[in-house]
Amino acid sequence: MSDRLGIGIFLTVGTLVIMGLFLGATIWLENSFKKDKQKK
Amino acid sequence: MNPGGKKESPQNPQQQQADVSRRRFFTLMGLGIGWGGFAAALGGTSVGALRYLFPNVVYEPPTVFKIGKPDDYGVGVDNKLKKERQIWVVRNERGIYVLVAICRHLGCTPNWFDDQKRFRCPCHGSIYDVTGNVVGGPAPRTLWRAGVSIDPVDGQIVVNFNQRQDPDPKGTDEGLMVDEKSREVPPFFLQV
Amino acid sequence: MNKLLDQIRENVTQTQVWKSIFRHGFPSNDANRALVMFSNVILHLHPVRVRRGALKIKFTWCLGGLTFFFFVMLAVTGVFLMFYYVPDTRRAYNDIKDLGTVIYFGSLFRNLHRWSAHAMVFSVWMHMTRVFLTGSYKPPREFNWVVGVILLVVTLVMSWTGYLLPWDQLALWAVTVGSKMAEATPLVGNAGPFGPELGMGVDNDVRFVLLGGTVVGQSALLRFYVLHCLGLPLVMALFMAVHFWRIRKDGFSGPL
Amino acid sequence: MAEKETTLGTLPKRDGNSGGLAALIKKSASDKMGPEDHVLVWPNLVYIELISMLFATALLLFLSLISPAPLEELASSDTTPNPTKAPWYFLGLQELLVYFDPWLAGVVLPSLIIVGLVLLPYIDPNPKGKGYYTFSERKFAVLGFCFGLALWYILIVIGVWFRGLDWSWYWPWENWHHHKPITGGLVDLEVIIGKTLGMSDTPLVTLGRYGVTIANLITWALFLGYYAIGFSVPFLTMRKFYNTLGFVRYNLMMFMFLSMLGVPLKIFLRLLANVKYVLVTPWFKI
Repeated sequence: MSDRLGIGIFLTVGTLVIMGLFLGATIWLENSFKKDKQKK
Repeated sequence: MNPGGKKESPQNPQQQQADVSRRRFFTLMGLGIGWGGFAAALGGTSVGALRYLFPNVVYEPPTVFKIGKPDDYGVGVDNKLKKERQIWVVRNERGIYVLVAICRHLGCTPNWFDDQKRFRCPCHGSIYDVTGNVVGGPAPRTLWRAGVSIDPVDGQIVVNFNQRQDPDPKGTDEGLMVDEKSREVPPFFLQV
Repeated sequence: MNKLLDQIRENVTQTQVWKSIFRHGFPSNDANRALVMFSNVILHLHPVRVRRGALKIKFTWCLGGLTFFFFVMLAVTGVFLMFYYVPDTRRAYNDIKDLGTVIYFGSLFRNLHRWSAHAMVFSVWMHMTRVFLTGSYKPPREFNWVVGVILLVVTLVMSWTGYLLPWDQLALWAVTVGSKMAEATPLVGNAGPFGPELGMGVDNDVRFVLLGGTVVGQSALLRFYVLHCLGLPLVMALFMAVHFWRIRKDGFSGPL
Repeated sequence: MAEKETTLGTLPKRDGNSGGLAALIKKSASDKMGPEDHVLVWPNLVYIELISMLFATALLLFLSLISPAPLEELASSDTTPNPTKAPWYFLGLQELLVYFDPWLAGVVLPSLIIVGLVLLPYIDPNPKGKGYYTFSERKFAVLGFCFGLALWYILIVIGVWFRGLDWSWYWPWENWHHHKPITGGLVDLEVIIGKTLGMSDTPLVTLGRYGVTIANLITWALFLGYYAIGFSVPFLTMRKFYNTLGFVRYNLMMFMFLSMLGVPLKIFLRLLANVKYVLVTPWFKI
């Protein structure tokens, strides 16, 4: 049973981490372009 | 606009309506024939091309072969022919049957683990027992049994690799099971 | 010394031959810089001018361009490999082994080919992700996104067919598993739902035409070789042309 | 357009009419923009591309040096290497094969992904967010896409680094050379339901090979119920969301979205409840 649980946890955490990476990049880029617009 | 140079006679609306619909009809007919012909030609050639890709003659190893005499095989699973013929020859108390060494999940070649009395597939972990029933992993059906018969002339076992027994398994707690009695019928079983 | 160099440059660039090739002077002024683009078939893939905002690396990360660069790298190294590789099950493996050992720069070309293949697949995904995140697929550019998806699929099939060619254990079994998936296609696959009901057997279903037989053998290797070296690259080139043309016509969706 | 005329004017007079063509054709996109915030592609964009190409070549050479292309032993059709792994970009699919039948994991799900991607621009009505990075204005779209992408990448990560002999799960610190013990057999959902509710498994009606039992009907209800609820809940509660999409777009999008969520749902059903098939018919199993 331990393997099954381990896979479940790994899957959930892994998906959230990768989603976080992509969302973080998008938000960071969104703000950095907003800053560029204000600066110009 | 009027190629004949003839002055356009003032026609009543119905007449004009008829002209327009007649012209429209012929245009559609023309388009239909034109594009219909093109589609037929295109369709014909692509069907031909597809048929071209189906070879009529295939140079592959023979599917009907002899594997020696019944008494060459002792009780249990014989791995001898797995490398050359991709089959296992299994003898139990009642006789001999031949399992095809192709996993029903995705076609890898499983391995026999004598200590665990199980066939285990290296591709996705499907597990079969000695009769071919699925006791673990994603395999959707039980192992195939190849057609077997005795050659009356020299008494050898003749295996027909492409003649396969594939009963509908029942989902149970232990896995996908087929009762052994229903499987041990000729031409897939030899009472020897 | 300076006069001498000018003299040489004069003698070279004013000749009829030079002028017939290069329709522009040295791109030191804007007119010539525009002309360089106008008069070059490859460079004119780009417009002559582009918005300053479009140049920001952190917008496109150059991913589309990189994907195309990997494709060109693959095409070049692929041709080099074709000089030594013969798609025959009896010698394919040795040809690859030769490439890796006895042929000068052979392993370089094979490695470059393999790594640019992996890089191309990865950069195609990243490019798709970037295009999605910047919403660059929104009207009027939907069709270009669809062409992009087709290119993604063809890239994956290209990589998959190329994977079989070395004919080692990894290749054979990866393709066996893959072709078994083809056999499991609904309706037209022998093992797929409603396949047998439609008369799909081992010798007339979609796997049979994919492999040219019931087993992954010589005909499968040849079919994959033809698809990998000729069929699919042509399809890709065609769709890339459409893709680049649409970008050229719809303009850059970059930050305004 | 006048400004463009002058630069064209300075070109050496060419006899071919291609020079004039640019003036005649409808303004192509790049001409529409005002001249002021423009830069010439040569040298600016072209230099950037050159540098990125050089960098990419360097990267490829570096990768080739540190890990040259492997060449295993000659292919032999009777011994299957253990484990057999597809190239890394297909390992997401191969990992799915553990949980789904080949027709689903190998054909239907990839086709749904491709069709979903193709439909994306046509089912995304949101005009905002065109041409710039934004999350705030496109929350649902970005979240949905990133979830699908994360699912794809995590399955690849598992397939590459966590799957060992017999495709069983191996933590990195475990001994990868010893076969894992046989885990318990998987059980179909209808068998679980049948056992827990103590129903007889004599089929109510048999259509050819298909003996329909009560438990089987319950699994059908659950499966179709999942989609029914998925379609109706957002329709009833978020009517504005539905109205912006319209009937066709809404249903297409919801079907894709629910199927995408169905994948992890079945995976967790398998991991936590040992379910082999959610729905069983003699022709196909999900």
